[in-house]
Amino acid sequence: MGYVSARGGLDAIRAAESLVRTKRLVSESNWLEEDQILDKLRLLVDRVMSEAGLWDPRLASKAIRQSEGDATEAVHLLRAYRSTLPRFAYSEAIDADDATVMRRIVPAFQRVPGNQLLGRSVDYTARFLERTGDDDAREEAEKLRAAQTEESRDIEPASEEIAPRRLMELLREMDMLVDRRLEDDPEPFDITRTPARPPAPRSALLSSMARADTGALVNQWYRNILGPDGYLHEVTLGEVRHANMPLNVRHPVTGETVTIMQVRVSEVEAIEDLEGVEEDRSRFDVGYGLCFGHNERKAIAMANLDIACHRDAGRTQLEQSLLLTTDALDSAGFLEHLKLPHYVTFRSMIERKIAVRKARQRRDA
Amino acid sequence: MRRDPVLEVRRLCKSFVLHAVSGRSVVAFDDVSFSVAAGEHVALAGMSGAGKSSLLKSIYRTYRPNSGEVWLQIHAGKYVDMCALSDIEVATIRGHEIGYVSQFLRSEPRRGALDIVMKSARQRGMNESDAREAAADALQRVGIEERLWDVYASVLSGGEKQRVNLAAGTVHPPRLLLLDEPLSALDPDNRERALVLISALSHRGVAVVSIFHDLEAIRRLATRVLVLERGQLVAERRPDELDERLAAAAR
Amino acid sequence: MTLSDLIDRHESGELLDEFAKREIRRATLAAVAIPGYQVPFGSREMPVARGWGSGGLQITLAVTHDDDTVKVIDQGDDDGVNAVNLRRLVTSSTGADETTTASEATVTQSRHRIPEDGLDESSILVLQVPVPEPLRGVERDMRELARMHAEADYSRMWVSLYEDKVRNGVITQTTGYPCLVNERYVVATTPIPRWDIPRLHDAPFLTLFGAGREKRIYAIPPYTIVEPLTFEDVPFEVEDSDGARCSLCGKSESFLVSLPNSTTWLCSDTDWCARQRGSR
Amino acid sequence: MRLAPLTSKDSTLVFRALLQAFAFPGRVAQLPPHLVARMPALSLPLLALTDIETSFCAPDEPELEGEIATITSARISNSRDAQFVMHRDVPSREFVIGLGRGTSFRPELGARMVLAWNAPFDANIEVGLGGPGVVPGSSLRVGHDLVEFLAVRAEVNAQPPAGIDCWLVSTNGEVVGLPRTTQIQMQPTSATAGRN
Amino acid sequence: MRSHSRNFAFTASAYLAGDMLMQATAHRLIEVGEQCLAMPLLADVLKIVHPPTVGLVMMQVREPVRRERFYLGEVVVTRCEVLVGEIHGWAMVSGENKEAALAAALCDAVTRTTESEFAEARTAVEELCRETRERLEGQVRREWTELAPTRVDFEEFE
Amino acid sequence: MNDTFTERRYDIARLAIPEWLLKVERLGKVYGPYDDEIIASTGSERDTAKSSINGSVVAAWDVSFEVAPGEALGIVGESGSGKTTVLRCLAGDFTPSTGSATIRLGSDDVNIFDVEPAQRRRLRVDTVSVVYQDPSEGLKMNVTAGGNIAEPLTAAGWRNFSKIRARASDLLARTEVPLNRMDDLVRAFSGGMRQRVQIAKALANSPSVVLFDEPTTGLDASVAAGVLDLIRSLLEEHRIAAVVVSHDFSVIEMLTSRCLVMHHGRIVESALTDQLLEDPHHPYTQRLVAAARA
Repeated sequence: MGYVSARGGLDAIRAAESLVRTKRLVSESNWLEEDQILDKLRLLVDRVMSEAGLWDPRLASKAIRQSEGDATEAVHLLRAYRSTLPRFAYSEAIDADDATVMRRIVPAFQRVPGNQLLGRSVDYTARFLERTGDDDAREEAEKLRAAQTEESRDIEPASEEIAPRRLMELLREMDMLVDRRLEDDPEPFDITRTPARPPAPRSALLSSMARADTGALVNQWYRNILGPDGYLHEVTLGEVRHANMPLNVRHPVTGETVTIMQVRVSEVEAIEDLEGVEEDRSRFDVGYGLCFGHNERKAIAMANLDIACHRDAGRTQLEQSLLLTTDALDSAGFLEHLKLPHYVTFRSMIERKIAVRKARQRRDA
Repeated sequence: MRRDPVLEVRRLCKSFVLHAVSGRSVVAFDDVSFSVAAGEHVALAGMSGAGKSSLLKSIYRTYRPNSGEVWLQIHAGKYVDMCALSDIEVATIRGHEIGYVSQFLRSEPRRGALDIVMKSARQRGMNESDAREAAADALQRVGIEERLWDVYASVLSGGEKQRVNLAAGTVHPPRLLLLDEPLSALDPDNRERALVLISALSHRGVAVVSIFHDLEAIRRLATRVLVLERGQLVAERRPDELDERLAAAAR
Repeated sequence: MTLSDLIDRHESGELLDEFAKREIRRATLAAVAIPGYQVPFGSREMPVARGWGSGGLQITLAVTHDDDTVKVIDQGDDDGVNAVNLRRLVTSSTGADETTTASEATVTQSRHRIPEDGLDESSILVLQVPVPEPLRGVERDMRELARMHAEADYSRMWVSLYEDKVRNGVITQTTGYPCLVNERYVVATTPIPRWDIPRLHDAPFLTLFGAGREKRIYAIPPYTIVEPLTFEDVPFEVEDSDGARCSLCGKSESFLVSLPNSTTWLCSDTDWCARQRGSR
Repeated sequence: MRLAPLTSKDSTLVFRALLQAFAFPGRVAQLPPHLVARMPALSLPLLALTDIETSFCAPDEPELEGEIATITSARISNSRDAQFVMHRDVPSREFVIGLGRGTSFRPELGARMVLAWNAPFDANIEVGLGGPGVVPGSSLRVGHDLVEFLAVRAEVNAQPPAGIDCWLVSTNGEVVGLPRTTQIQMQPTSATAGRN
Repeated sequence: MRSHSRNFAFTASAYLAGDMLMQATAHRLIEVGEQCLAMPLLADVLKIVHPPTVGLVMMQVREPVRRERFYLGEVVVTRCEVLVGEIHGWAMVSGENKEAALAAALCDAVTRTTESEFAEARTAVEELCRETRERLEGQVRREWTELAPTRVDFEEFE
Repeated sequence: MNDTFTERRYDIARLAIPEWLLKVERLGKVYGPYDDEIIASTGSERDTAKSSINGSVVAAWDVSFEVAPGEALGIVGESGSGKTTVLRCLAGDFTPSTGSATIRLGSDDVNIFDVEPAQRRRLRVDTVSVVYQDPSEGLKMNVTAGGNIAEPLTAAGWRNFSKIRARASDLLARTEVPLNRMDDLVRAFSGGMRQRVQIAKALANSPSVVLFDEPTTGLDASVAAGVLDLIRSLLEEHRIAAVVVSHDFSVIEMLTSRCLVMHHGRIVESALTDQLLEDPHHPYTQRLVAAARA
């Protein structure tokens, strides 16, 4: 009999686990320090935090190390950990204007109040692969460090430079904007407590996109430009920012607002040239993107999709796509579950195929 | 002693406002009154354009008269004024009480002769099987062969169509029959059959108002002749009093 | 005394915080009160991937305590790799005992099967659900799907069954056969074979369905009418094994799976099979 | 304080009793005796199920209401918006009519009600039960005080799937579930018993 | 020349709310916390109400287009609540750090004590806050020193 | 002659007029804000449906009529006259701004504008059917002809496969769709055949009201004639109260006995169909008829 019992499942699982762990911990290279990941893989850490919807750079670094650099796996580790934690509070409603910029680009105008601030960016650098050897790199690093310490005194920033007025406000003053400011102040939708399904409020959409998979969001944007269901067109960016945003909570004893920490965010305003039949052709509208960490790609896609979804107004299923198909873990997990045993279902499928054949024979007879 | 009329037309007027021609008003007929009793056959005579057809259409209410009344007996001693009825009431009365046979059969495509005649009989209150029998009988009377009964009326000849039309107008005879040149396309044999049929209806008490273009039909069928001239009712004649001039003009 | 002395470093080992459990419990109670209705809940991420039983696991963790005895199976097999993994998670975080015998279990979590026997009024069956929406095949727009459930408007589902029967001569739905629960809601029975469907009708046990990825919980209470959607004159058919027998226990009255390109058949419920062999 | 926070295990045990009660409507389930000995049984369901994300009210037990809010952080709300409603005395018709029932799109938003049950003292009326979870022929004995409530319950549950779900909780911790799908047949009274 | 009309202290206050205690570095918090704990009396009247616990704060943001609030995501924090005599102390610090949270809660309570016995502790905590503010301001300045050259400079025009 | 008549009074007969089954009262549909003044700034006399005051479009206003069982009422007008708006409101596809539409169901009167969306959809299953100009609006193209008919049947509770098939084949036979096409996808059908399937589907649950929206527009003339003939005979057979919307007088003439003429959202004339054709009163109607006769 050809059948070999698949017993000992537990042993096999343990052996596989141990293999992964050993290979990760025991190898020729040095132990990878958390600080190194935080420092040298800063953008990966940021991306993992934003897709996990969880800010904690140290935990994210641990997750990246444990996942051996698999960003989606790292997101999974963070999210599963998050499930074990209680939620203490909601922060104060933090005004996006309270952030201080580290980078700020305004493509819509040549010069703007507060200036264009390139910051830490490779956008304007030729993408040459540096093939420097480890020793040379270390040497260069030492030189740079020495040069840094020679710097004399620090410069004080002006407030309009680290907290510049946003272009949106300037357009508003020019009466160039459709005014969509709310009169009431609805409670935000909490996608971690109630699954968001269409029709959902905009706050649900913004939250979903803020923690969406970067690739999924970029793809969603691009497929709407070039794909079969083009809902949107290119926008002009009003603001692209990388900034520090305070996390403020209310002190339960004193009732005062207390800053706990600064969270880095990417923020984008997408200016839409309205041209729909029922839209105000004489004005612009704006889409908004904001996510944890430095991830301009994601914030730009988010801002563009925010205004696209507003303009779509439920005509297509864009909202459903954004709410339900952009989460890194939903899609990846479901895809990976195909690896699980499916022999019961497969057996049932084979049985129906035979039944269809029999039915055909009966009919043809 | 006068019998109660089946139809009494009182002071009926009809003119058309032509909006396309700067609202010009054209009078069809004016202040026409007459009555028709059961079994009476009133023929309208007059030159072309005198208003004969307009009068007939106004009685049937295909035209909407400007003023006047058209009283029609519905049950013994009970009447309605066709001019005062709503559209839906007119539609109901037409189906039940009035047969209208025009020169042309406006046939619906893909509808058999028997079906057309049956529909009239059904509208006049017959049940399905009686209507079928009555329709067959009516078609036989106007000389439509059985093989043509299921043929779509639209493909019949002009004469055949006219006979189907006549059968539909006379089946399960209505109280009032309006005839507008119903014999114009008939060959002599069929014409004779039709004349016999119409005459028989009068004998059965149907009130008839007709327009014929030939004197012979009028003489054979009519009990009275009303003469119209430029929309006015100018004279009433016995059929044998009709002069050739009038008859010729009508032709 | 230092700060360190004042700090409790004990880690609970819980996979879900207490608030998450409460939320899952509230959704579960609503699901039992409205049989077949898919109750939305704020599904948390688990240490297993979406699609690997994260929904079933959340329910199991929310209902189980250390006096319980749990059984976990995948494809009917207590030793399937996924079953083993989930069982360790459940027992280590809840302190519950484990068993492979359905009649001993107070909570049974399963993927793709209902145990052949042993479930009774004291059992809770938790089924892992990959796709909870039974109407997904006939409608893609979720707004419309919500409306169809709200109005019990299932005519398009019936049309698809009609079309299936017309085109193929039989209804070709394989597993997860759609059922009408309590004469009100059509549910996806998760990919259990049709073989298991009759056991949901008027069952003595409570069945809870957890869809983690789609964030839905639904339930079939005990003693509830569960009708597989089929026409009055088209009998519902379970999988036909054409008289095949299990190569291990020799029985033909359980759900059998075969090896590829072979006439060898085996019980999918391994524990049932073992008991048959034991009693022989 | 008469109430205290439930441990993780105790919350689970209370929940299991409530789940059992909903799964088998009309059948008596038992709340954990060690908890019933320490605090009012009526308050256990709320202590076990509510938290910062839920709203509740207990209008005729203001003291317990306050304690529950403090312990679980649940919001005290008006009865229309309350997800959980605790009531010691049989509530008035107006009160029950005014509870949230959810909608056909969101039936789960209907209120869950915890009502004191005086079964042991005045339970001489037998009502027949039907619906999911009920073995055919099952019945429940209730007191006169509940008869009118059951009629109002039928009224607010007349447009399924919207409706309200109840637990009847006795002082010694017995709990009977009456989810909205449970049909209650008033047994013929003696005056009409002779017919048919 | 660019005019620096507003000084940094003003701008810093716009986004640094509260007394800086929660933003002190973990090791300094612990240092000061231990210092306080070592003081006579304080350890005796310290009572832990809620032991330091790791949990989440949902970050709520008001976006500028519609002035609408939404949830950006959660932040890992450690929270603690203590009593120093009758004085409540509360803390929430970033990340997982139970000692720092406990120390911060202790320091928080200390700032509201009035007893002369705790004067020394109060001074230590106030010093910690001052130092933290300086550190944060210095950090912004240092960052800006690096960033300022990346401004795109245009020719001035009047 | 005239004076020979004695003026006499007749006893007025009471007519057995069929009672209405569908009654529409003061139906209005306005896109944009409106008040009396804005409404008054539109209509046939103003020669526009769009208000010069605020740009609101008064697609239909003050539309009232009744239809009896077995009766077909026509609504004729050019495109943009509001006739389709009226029909879509009755079908539940559009929400009217004002007015009522009452259907007599047994002894109950139901205002279809007033009922819950769920009940309105249920009415669409077995009481009010619609035949759209474009069959793809009323049919599922990737479903067989039989399956399309099975949809309203199963919605009405039919659960017997053979009976559903039998009913579907009856209806298809009645609408002259060859039975050997019953199990073909509607997508594979010609326009005329699709329209026949749509009609068969509309009749599946023997509705008391059927709304036809340009049922033959877009079909070849010969195909259109066949479809018209089919509709006519079905209307006669089933005692349906029908509303037929068309810009085509030949359709209206063939199917209806009474007719409304709409222009810029208003009813400008209502009459028996033969009256409208032979003796139109309103300038707009005269123009329409003249154009149709040309």
